[in-house]
Amino acid sequence: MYRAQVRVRYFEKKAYDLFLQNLVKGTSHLAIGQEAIAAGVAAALRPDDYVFATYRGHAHAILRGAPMAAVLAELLGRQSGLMAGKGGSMHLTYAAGNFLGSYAIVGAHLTIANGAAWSARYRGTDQVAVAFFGDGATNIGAFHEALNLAATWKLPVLFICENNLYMEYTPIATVTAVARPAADRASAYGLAPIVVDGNDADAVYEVALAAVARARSGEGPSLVEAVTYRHGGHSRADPGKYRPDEEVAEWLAKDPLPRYRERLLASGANPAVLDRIEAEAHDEVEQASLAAQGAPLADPAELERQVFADGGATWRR
Amino acid sequence: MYRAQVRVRYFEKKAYDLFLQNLVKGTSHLAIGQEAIAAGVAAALRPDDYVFATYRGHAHAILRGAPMAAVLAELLGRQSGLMAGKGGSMHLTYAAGNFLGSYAIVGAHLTIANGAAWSARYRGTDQVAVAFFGDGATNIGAFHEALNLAATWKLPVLFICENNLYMEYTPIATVTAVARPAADRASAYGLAPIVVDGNDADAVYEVALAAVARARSGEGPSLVEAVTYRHGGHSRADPGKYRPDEEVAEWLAKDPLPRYRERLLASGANPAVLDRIEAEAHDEVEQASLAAQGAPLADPAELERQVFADGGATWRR
Amino acid sequence: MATLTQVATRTVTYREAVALGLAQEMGRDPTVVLIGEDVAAAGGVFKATAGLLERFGPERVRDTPISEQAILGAAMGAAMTGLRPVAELMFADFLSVAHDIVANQVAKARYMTNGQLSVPLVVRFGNGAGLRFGAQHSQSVESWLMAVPGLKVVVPSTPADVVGLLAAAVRDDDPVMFLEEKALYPMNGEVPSGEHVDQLGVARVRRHGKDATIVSLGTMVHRSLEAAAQLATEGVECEVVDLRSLVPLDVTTVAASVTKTGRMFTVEENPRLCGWGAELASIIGEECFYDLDAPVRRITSPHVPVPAAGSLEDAMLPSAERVADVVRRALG
Amino acid sequence: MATLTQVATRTVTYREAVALGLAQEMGRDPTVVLIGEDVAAAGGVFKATAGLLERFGPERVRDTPISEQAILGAAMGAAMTGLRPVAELMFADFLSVAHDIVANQVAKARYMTNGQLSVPLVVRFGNGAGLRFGAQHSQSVESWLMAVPGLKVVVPSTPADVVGLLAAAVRDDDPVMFLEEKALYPMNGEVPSGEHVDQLGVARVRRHGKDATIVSLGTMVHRSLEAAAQLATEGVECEVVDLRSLVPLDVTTVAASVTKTGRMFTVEENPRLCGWGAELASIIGEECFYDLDAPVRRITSPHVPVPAAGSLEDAMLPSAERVADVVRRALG
Ligand SMILES: Cc1ncc(C[n+]2csc(CCOP(=O)(O)OP(=O)(O)O)c2C)c(N)n1
Ligand SMILES: Cc1ncc(C[n+]2csc(CCOP(=O)(O)OP(=O)(O)O)c2C)c(N)n1
Ligand SMILES: [Mg+2]
Ligand SMILES: [Mg+2]
Repeated sequence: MYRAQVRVRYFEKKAYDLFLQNLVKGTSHLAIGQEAIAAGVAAALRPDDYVFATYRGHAHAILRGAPMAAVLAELLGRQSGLMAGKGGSMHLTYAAGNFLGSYAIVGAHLTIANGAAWSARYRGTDQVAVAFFGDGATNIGAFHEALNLAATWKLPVLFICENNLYMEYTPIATVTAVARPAADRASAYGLAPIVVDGNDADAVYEVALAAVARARSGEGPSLVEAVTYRHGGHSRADPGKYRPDEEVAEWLAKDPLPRYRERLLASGANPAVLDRIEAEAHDEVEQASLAAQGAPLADPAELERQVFADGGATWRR
Repeated sequence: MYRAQVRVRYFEKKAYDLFLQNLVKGTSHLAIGQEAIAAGVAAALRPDDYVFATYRGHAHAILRGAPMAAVLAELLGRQSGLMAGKGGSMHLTYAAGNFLGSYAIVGAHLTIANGAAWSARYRGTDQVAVAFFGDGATNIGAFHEALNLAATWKLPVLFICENNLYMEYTPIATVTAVARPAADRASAYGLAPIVVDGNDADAVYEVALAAVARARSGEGPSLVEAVTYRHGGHSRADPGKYRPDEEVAEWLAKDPLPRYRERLLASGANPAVLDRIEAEAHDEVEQASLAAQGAPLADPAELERQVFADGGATWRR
Repeated sequence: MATLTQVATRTVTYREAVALGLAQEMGRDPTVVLIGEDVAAAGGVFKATAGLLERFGPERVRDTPISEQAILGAAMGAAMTGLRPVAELMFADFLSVAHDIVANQVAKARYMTNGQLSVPLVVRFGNGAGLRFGAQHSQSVESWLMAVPGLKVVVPSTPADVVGLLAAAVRDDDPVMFLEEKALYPMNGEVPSGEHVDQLGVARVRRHGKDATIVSLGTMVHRSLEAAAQLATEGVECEVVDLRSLVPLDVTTVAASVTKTGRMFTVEENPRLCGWGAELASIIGEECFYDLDAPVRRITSPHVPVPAAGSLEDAMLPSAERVADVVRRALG
Repeated sequence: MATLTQVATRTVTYREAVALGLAQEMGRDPTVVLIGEDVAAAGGVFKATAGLLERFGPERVRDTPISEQAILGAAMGAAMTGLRPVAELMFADFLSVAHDIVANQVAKARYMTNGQLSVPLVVRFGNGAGLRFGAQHSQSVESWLMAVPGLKVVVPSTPADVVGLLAAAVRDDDPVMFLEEKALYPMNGEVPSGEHVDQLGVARVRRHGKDATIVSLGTMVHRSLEAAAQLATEGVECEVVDLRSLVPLDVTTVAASVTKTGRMFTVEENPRLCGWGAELASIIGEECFYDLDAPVRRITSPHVPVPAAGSLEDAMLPSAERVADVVRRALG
C-alpha cells in the first residue's frame, strides 16, 4: 500500500507541474493528501470489482491499472489519452480495469454504482461496486436516492465518502445539518455509522475489507466516512486561501505518506526497499510524462466518432 | 376541528360523486381517511402562514379558505374555477389564503416551502411555512436537499409527512430502508423524530402547535410523521385492490371522523350541535356543487393568458 | 414490400402492445430487465406492464421507490455491465427530476470514454397531453430529448409500432428514449403474431398524396390522417409522414415527399419553440429550398404550459380541424 | 439614439460586470438577495460575485450546500413571497439536476395558478464551452430553456450588456434565465458609469451590412464579428445581429435585416438539433420566404457532447474562419 500511495502522490505532483507549465488545460482536481483512502480501498478489492469516482479521480484510475502515460496524455489532450482526449481529467475511465468512470456532476455516480452492483448480483457473480465521493456530495438528492435504493435492495456497494472538510471553497460544516456528513446519515438508510481515519491506509483497508465481505455475502451496502484533507486547493485554479493556516499545518503534519513510511520502518521494513519503491514510482511518472508530452494532440477527425454504438455521430438518414 | 374534518370529508365525497358522474375529468386524489392531519395542522396556523401541499391537496386548500365552489369548479374545468381551469385538481392554489399551491411532482414543494420560510425571516416576520407530503416523497432527492437546507439555515418550516403506508400502489415499506420513512430520517438533519397518530386531530394539533412555536421562535424546522390511511384508491382511477382486506377494515375502524365525534360526545358536546355542523357542511358542499356545475366551461380565450407577468403569452417581438 | 405470405395478426391496444413487446424481448434475452415505480405488482400506472411480474419474476421486474435518479442511474450502471434494462419513468414530465442522469450521464458516457462504455438501455415514458392532467403531467418531451446528443428518440403511433420499435430499441446498443403516447394507450391496432422487430430511424408514409406533405409524430399522426381524409374530400391530396423516430431522423423520406409535393406542414404536440418541427423545417428549408413552393408551416401547440380544463386543452392541441384549416388556407 | 450628452464609462471585465450589476440592484432594492454554492465567502467559483458578501452581508449573500434543487426551490419560494432572489447555478450543465424546479415549477407557477403566483427571480448560469472542461461542464443550455414556456432567456455578449440586462432581469416580474458566457468572463468592455438598465427582448445590430445577415448570441457574436471583418476585406458586407435574448425573441430586428440582405446565417454554439437557430430559421423561412435569396444556413456545433481536449473543442465550436467560409461559399 505504500507503493500505491507513493505512485499516486508522484503522479499528482507531476500533474500539478504540468499545469504550472501551462500544459494541462481545463481543470483538474488533485488528491494530494488523500492518497491513503484510495490505496486502502484499492487493496481490499478484486480486479473484477467495479469502481466509480468523481472528477477527483486520478488516484482511483491509476490504482485500477490505468497506465500513467495514458492518464497524463488525457490531461494534456493527446490522442494517446485514456479516452483519446474526449473526456479529460474529470472523466477518466478505464473499463479494462473495471474503473467505470469519473463523474463530474456531484452525486450522480452513486446511483450508477448501484446499477453495476445490481447487475453483478443479477448475473450471479459476487462482484462489488465502490463509489468514492466527497463530503459535499452528501447534501445532494442523488446521494439520498442512491443510499435508499442500495439499502432496500441490499446491493453490494461500498459508498466511500472522502471527507476532506470542504466542498469547493466552503467548509462542509457550514452547510450541513449534522457534524458527520456521511456517518450521521447512515441510520437514515438502516446502516451502521462508520468513520475512519482517512489518512491511515491500514485503517481504511480494514474497514474496506469488512465492507467488501459484507457486500459479497449479500448483506448489503456500507457507507464509510473517511476523514482526510487535501493539501492543495479544490482545483488547479484554487490556491485554497480560505483555509486557516493552522488547520493546513495541522493536516500537513498528518500527511499519510511519511506517516505510513514511518510505520513501515517502525515495524522493521528495510529503508532501502522503501527508497526503491519511491524511485520506481518516480521513474514511472517521469517516463509517463515524457511519453504523454511526446504524443500528438487529439485528432480533430475523432470529433464525430463514438457518439453512437456504430462508432459515429450520424443522427439522420 | 370537527367542522374542518367534516367539511373536507363531504367535499371529497362530492368530488368522488362528480367523478362517478363523469363530470370530473383528468385525475384527482382524495384525502378521505386523512382529514385529521389537515384539520389538526390547519388549526395550529395563523392566516398569514404559508401552506404547500401535494396533488392530494383539496383538504388543505379548503382549510386555507378556498371557496368550495371555486375548488369544485376547478375540478370540473370551469371558468369560475380557483385557477380558471388552468391548474386542475392537482394544482389548487389560493394565494389569498396563503395557500401557495399544490404540486404534482413528488418532493418539489418541500424546497419551495423553504423559500417562503426564508423570505419570511428575511422580511422580519414570524410567519411559518408548512409543507405536506406523502410517505413516498421521503425517498426522492428533493426531500433530502430540502430538509438539510431547512435545518442548516434553521428555517421556520413544518414538514408534515402524511404517511398513508402506500405510494401509488406500492407499500412504502417495500421500497424504504427504514420503518418510519420520515421519522427515521430526522436525525440525518439533526432533528428529533416525531411520530403522531394521523387519525387523531387533537394529537396532530398538539404536535403542530409545538412545531409552530419552535419555528416562530427561530429554532428551526420540524419533521412530523403523521400515520394515517386513505380509505379509497390512490387516485380516481384506482380501486385500491392491492391492499389486504383486513388492513382496510382495520383502518376503516380507525376512521378519524366517527372517532372525533365520539370523543366530543364523551366530553359532553351536544349532539345537536354536531349534527348541525354536519348539516351545514352538507349544505355548503351541495351549494358549491350546484354553483360549479352551473358555471360555464373554461374559456378558450384564456389559453394564452397568464404565462408572463404582462398577462399574456407573447414570446416574440 | 407486399408479398404473398400472409402475416397473421392479432388486435391489441397500444397499452397491451407495450407488455407484448417487453415480453417478446424478455423471453428472448435474459439480460433484459424492467424497473420503475409500480411496474411490477401493480402492472404499471398505465397498466402497460401488466402480467410481466407474473411471467418473469421479481428479479427481472422490479418496483422501485420514488427515486427517478436512482432508477435511471441503476439502469445505466446495469447497462454498462452486461444487462439491457428497460426503465419506466411513468409520466414524461418526470424526466425533469432525472434529467442529469439522462442528459449528462447516459447520453455522454460512450463519447466521453471514447467508446469504452456502452449504455444499451431503454427509458419508457408516458408522453403527451389530452387526458386533462394539467401542466406537470401532460408534457411532450421528445424535443428536449432530441436536443441532447447521444440519445435516440422513438415515438410510436400504433400498437404494431410499439411492439416493433420497442423490440428494436431493446436490441439497440445505444440508449433509446421510448415515448409512449398516453393518449393512445386505449387505441386498438393489428400486431403481427410472431416475433416482430422493426427498425429505428425509418419514417413511414401513412398516406400518399401529391399536393402537400404533412409530417407528424405520435398522437398527431392520427389527427393529421383525419385532416388529410377531410382534405381529400375537398380534392386536396396530402401525403402524411409518420416520423416514428426523431433520432435517427429520416430526412430522406421527408425530403423525397417534399420534393414531390412542394409543400410541407409539420404537426407537433409540443410547445412551439425549438421543437422537432423547427429542426425539420430548417433542414427542409435548406435542403429543399428550390423545391418548396411555399413556406414550411408548423402547426404546434402554442408556447404555453398545458392547461388542465378540457376546453382549454382541446384548444391548445393541434386538432384535425386546425391542421386541415392551415393546409387549406395555405393551398387555397 | 446618439445625443450630445456624454455618457461617462469605465472599463470592466464581463466577470466584474456581473458583480457590478448585482451591486447596482442590491443597493437599490433590499428585496434582492443572492444565493448559490460558494457565492458568498469565496466570491463565486467564477469570481463573478466577489465583494458582494462584504458589501451586503450574510443575510443577503448566502452560501448553500451542493443542493441545486434546494437552491432553486428556495429562490422560487422566496420570489413568491416578496423577494427578488438571484440564484447562481454555477455551471449551466447543473441545470440538469434542478431541471424540475426550473421547467416544471418556476416556469409554470403563474400559468397554473392563473396569475395568483408571481415568480420574479433570476437564475445565473456559467454557460458554454471553450475552457477545455469536458462534456459535463461545457454545455450551452439556452435552447433547452427556450423550449420551456414561461421562462425568459437572456445571454449577454458584452460587459455593458451584462450590467444592463442583469438589471432588467432583476426588475422583471417573470423568471429570467441569465446565461453568462464562461468564455467571456475575462473580456474587457466599457460600461456606463451611472445606473445602467437595459431592456429585455431587444436585439442589437452590432455591424451593419447589406449582403447577408449573421444572427448570433453570446460568445458567438464575437466570432461572427470577426468573420464579418474578414469578409469585409473581401468586399462582402455582413450585418451582424446580436440576439441578446431568446425569450422574448426579437424577430422584428432579424426580419428587417433579412428583408434587406436576402440571406441569413445563424451562428450557434449549442449542438445542432433543436437549437434557437432552428427556431429562428424556421420563423424567418416562413415569414420572409419571398425575401430570401438562398436557404438559411445554420452554423452550429456538431451534434456531439463537448470534448475536453483543446484540439477537439476548437474543432467543434464554430470559429470565425468557419463562419466566414460558410458565408463566402454561400454567396460565392
Ligand atoms: C451537481 C453539481 N453541483 C455543483 C458542482 C460543482 N462542484 C464541483 S466539485 C464541488 C465540490 C464538491 O465537494 P466534495 O463533494 O466535498 O468533493 P471534493 O471536491 O472535496 O473532493 C462542487 C460544488 C458539480 N460538479 N455538480
Ligand atoms: C417525481 C415524481 N415521481 C413520480 C410521481 C408519480 N406519483 C404521483 S403520486 C405518487 C405516489 C406518492 O406517494 P406518497 O408520497 O406516499 O403520497 P400519497 O399519494 O400517498 O399521498 C407517485 C409515484 C410524481 N408525481 N412525481
Ligand atoms: Mg470535500
Ligand atoms: Mg402515501
